[in-house]
Amino acid sequence: MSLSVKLEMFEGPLDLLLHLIEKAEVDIYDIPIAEITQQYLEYLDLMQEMDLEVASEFLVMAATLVEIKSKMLLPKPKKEDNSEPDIDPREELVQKLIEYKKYKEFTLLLKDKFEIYEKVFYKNPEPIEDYISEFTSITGVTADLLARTLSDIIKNNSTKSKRVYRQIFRETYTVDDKIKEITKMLVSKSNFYFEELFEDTCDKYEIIVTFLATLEMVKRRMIIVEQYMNFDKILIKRRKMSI
Amino acid sequence: MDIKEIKSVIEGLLYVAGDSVSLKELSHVMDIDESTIKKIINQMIDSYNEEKRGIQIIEVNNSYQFSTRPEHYEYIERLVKPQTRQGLSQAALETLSIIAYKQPITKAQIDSIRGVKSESSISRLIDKELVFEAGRLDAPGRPIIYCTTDNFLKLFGLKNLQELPPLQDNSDEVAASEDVQ
Amino acid sequence: MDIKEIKSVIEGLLYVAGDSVSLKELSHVMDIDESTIKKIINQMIDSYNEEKRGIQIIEVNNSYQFSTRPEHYEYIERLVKPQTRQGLSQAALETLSIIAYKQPITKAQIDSIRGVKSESSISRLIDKELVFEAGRLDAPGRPIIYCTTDNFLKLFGLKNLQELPPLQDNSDEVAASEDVQ
Repeated sequence: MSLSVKLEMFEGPLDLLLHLIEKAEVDIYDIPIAEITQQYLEYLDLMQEMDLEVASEFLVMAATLVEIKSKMLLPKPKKEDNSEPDIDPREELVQKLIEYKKYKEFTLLLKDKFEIYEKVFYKNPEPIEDYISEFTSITGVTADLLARTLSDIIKNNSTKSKRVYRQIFRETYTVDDKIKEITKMLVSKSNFYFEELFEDTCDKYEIIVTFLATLEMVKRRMIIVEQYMNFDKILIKRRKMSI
Repeated sequence: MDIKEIKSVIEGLLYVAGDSVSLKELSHVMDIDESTIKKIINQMIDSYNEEKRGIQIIEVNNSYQFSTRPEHYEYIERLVKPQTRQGLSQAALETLSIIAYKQPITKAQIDSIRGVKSESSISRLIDKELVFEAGRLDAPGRPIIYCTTDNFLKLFGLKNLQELPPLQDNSDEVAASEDVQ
Repeated sequence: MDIKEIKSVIEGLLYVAGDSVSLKELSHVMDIDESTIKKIINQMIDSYNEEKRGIQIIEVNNSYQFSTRPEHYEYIERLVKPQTRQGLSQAALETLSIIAYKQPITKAQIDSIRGVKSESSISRLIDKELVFEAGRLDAPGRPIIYCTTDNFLKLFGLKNLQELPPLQDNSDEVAASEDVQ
């Protein structure tokens, strides 16, 4: 039997099978499996003759075809009840072929569209160094946005801490109490860091009251407070000792 | 602003941008609601086409961009350096069409539909910015999933993914069309 | 080509070029003599003006170029300084806003304000030359302190840090202004 297939490259075993089925003009749902398998194997032989590398997928498909062919040769077991229809050994392959065919057809359509739209040109964006420096990646972020972002963060934090306030009796900490506490601490130490006034479990409200107490004591010239830079630790010193 | 003025401003904006400009940006810049702008741009698209203007407006995912007309290709190419447009291989196109319809999709799923390995096709498509890695599937092995880009839509003249022509999913229809052929 | 077609091709050519295109080039690309093209372009210039199109053709030394109209300046400016296209992630934006207002500041302080780790945001900002390591704090652990760069000021159009817009510290006001937007 002469091979009617031209030697051409196929994208894969499904591509080759579809080609053979179309060539043979047979129904995809009723593939003459013996005939198609024969042609498929002949094609693989031809590929090898031409020293083309036969990808493993093609070989796997060959094995599948042979398997289907042998299954179809086996006599079907006669069943008394017709409830379960026989499963066609070709069924799975047919589904795969149909699925693949769908996309293959669409590929042609894509190709047409691509050929049109690759003939379209776009202008480059206007050079706008005057407006934006080379760091275009921050476009859209303005100083106002920065301000809004930080305000939002602060707002979110303050709403969180408001809830905390409600759970605590407001009278728990008073400035006077805290002044007493600081004074007491200064009896044993000549100086200490502001942080040392708190347990790990203290809340913001307590920190604020203590801070107010500290300010009050500075005002009353009871202590000296030192801080080297923003956010640095605050050192509280006994006033007499500072001389 | 009257409609004529709005059209004029949009024309200027699209020209300067070069790139695509989203409906949102246009709306923001001109302080006009998006639906009004969309309506006006659609009018512009029509009139550019009717008047056979040298530029056309293309729409991709609610963004708009000027482009030249494909039929002027030969003149344009003579002016600008011919672009190295090596087309897409059959394998790449097949892979692309599967990703287009099935996205998000993993490499294994693509391989199984095509019946061959698609690895090199996928990386070619990624290089050409037609496809991108959209994350990982929450499944064993956490495979990468692929989706098409806006650039894909642009290059294939599609406004959005909904514009993809319907696939013949019904196998009866396939059978019917088989018979016709 | 009829005159309409020639005009269309010229429009496409000028659009793609962005830059100026000489009469000579146009003549060469379209294979039409210069005087004919000049006549046609002059017609185009007039009709662009009459129709108040968003782009106009300007002539300089026998070269032609598209430009936007001066009266659309404010819209164009708003587009090229877009508000909506945001080049920083939310995390980076938050971190930057904290550093801008609270500098000099340590990582721990930023973390505590944001309530999440800011390490990767900070290094992103350093990469973008928006923020730099300004030294170390004289405190336990000698933590690095961060400040914004001159480039930050330049990019945000600020002369100095005092020009940062005032913070709305009152949370009620913030909430109110949020609602308006």
